Amino acid sequence: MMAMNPLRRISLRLAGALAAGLLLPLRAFAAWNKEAFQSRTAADALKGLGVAASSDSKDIVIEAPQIAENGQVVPVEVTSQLPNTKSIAVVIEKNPFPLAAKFEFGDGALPYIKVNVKMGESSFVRVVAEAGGRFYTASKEVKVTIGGCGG
Amino acid sequence: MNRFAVLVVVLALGVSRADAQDTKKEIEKYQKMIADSSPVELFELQGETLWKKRQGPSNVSLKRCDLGLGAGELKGAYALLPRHFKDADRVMDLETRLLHCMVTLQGRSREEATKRVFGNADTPSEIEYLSAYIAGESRGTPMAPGSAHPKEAAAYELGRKLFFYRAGPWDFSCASCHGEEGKRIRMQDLPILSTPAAARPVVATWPAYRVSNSEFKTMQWRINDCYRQMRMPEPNYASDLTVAITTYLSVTGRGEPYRGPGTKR
Amino acid sequence: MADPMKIRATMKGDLADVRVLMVHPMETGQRKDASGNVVPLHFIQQLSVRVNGRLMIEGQISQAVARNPVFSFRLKGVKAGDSLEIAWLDNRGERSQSVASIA
Amino acid sequence: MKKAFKLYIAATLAACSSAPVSERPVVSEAELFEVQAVLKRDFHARGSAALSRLEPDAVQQACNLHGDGPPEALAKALEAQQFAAIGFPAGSLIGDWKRGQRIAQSGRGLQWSDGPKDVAGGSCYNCHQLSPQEVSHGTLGPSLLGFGKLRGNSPEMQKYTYGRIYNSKAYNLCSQMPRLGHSGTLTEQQIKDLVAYLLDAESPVNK
Repeated sequence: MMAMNPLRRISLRLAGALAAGLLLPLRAFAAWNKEAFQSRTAADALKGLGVAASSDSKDIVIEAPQIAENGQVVPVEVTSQLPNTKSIAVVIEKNPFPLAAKFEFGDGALPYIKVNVKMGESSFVRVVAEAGGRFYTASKEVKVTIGGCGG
Repeated sequence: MNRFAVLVVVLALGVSRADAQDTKKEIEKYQKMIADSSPVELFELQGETLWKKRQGPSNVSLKRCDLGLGAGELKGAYALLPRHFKDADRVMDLETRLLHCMVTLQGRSREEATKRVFGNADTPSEIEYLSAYIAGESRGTPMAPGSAHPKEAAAYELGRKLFFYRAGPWDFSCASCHGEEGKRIRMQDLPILSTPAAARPVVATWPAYRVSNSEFKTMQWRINDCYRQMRMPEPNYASDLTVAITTYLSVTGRGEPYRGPGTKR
Repeated sequence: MADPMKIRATMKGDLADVRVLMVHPMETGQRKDASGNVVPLHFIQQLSVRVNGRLMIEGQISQAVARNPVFSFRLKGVKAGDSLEIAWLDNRGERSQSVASIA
Repeated sequence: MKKAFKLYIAATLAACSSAPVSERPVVSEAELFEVQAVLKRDFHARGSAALSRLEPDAVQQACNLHGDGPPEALAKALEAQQFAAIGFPAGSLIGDWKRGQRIAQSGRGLQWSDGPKDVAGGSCYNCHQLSPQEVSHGTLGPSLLGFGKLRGNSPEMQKYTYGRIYNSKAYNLCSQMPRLGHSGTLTEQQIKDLVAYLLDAESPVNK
């Protein structure tokens, strides 16, 4: 193919860029909740999220392994059956920074999330969901052990 | 060096003596959950890029590398390895064959091509990416490593002897750990690799991504790291010895449809 | 890496199962690299999920999320062919955006 | 006590017989030399792991030649030779069980990845259960839970435990347990600390 004329080359590159999503409008994000994420205790993290009080609820289903062979990758799957759940936060009580993630669901999104988290040691994984202007919570213990030949 | 010990604290006190059986069930549930959400696809994608990338003094890609089914043919090629290659008159596993193509097609020196064959979580090695991609192209194909050619039969026989050969200051052979039913090191179950039933699922899922250190591992690494823990000197990369062991394991586990690259602990 | 994000979105009945794989080291600032010096804090802080440009999910995460993060979401009221866009921003201001159509 | 002690030894020997393996090839002496030649050709030294480690000794030669089941006379002769080389320290063989626990947990020692400053461990938890608290233990070796509580810590039992750790092949020629003292992995004091971890009433193993 003889040298591509510059115009054609530019238009090809534009098409490629569009496909790769580079030309999408730059997405703005709300400020990262520094206070909550940098809290060193679960209680402070919840305060940082504006959670004054929360009641235990069986309508928050946490699927997580009882024993994780190592703390680098611990899959946590959360489903909220509370009507019009607005957000789900995942707090790992014994982590140096307990708040791991918080997701806000607009209409069209189910209150469900699956994410792999890191755990420094065996700990309770606590979930706080906001629904109908009130906060609900549930937790599950995950034990972290040494796997493999530990050598 | 032991990243586990640094990051992971075992709950020393207050753990009720979990019955070993349900501990094992829980670990299996954990392994299934991590396999579902594994980033191993990313390694296959990067491997495809490297397969097509022009490299070396000859400035060509690996697309003309013959993995046994003809130049550039990838579909199902991995499942037929290790096998004998006429051009080199040698039995080769995937990594040995890739190295051969890097040297013969791309004109790279063996020394340069093997400078960094085992990567890490930050920068995986070229051959790890390539292994992920090429292995992925055999998904669904039953493993059928070479065994008819005299050199293939010899490699199998040598591999079998090596599997049971005890050496080094700790007198270990592969069979010391992979020789008896239902045994484990720490929480790690040890398949009896000398029997088809145990070898098949292993052979069908290597090479693999390891979640514990976010690293992609190949068979050459697996053999290398076993010998390290057996307190032996280091095996030469892609040597006849390593290919013989892989031949023995692959032939023992043949017939299983390949379903890797896998995701392991 | 070739593709910093890999999205798979498929309709299951009237729900869309979304799975996204992000390439990111998610450094905690506690780890030392091979030559022994500390690898600084480097992690994705925010991500967003949009369908046909409309915001569906906004997430804020920390370094406690595992390396090469994998997220799963479920969406309703969407159909095959809709354009699904996922974007993230990390603590160094680096960004990534990717688009996939729902299968 | 003497008779019970002997009975105990016989029982343990049976339990620690070499691992039953399947499809193990019968190899001639010539074939062993071929394998050794391949090892010398396809290995290289790295860190503390020198090529000399590939030189087989009489024990390895006997176990490799006879598929871990050497003839009685040969086994007894080699076991006696290994036993004679143990060199038991005088006095009490019970050290500090707290140090012993760390040694039992550590997988370091003689690997090319171990640095000169790394202290060697016994890798005991890789293969054995010892204290009830440690869930992550191996099962290649028998459980040693309550080892001292069951057997007491008579001088004979201290000597047996010390010798078994120092060189397990002195008691059962083709045992899979490494010769931790004989191979230079653990020091005399480290083995005494492991003996304490197994026999001391205060050790969690015996709680």
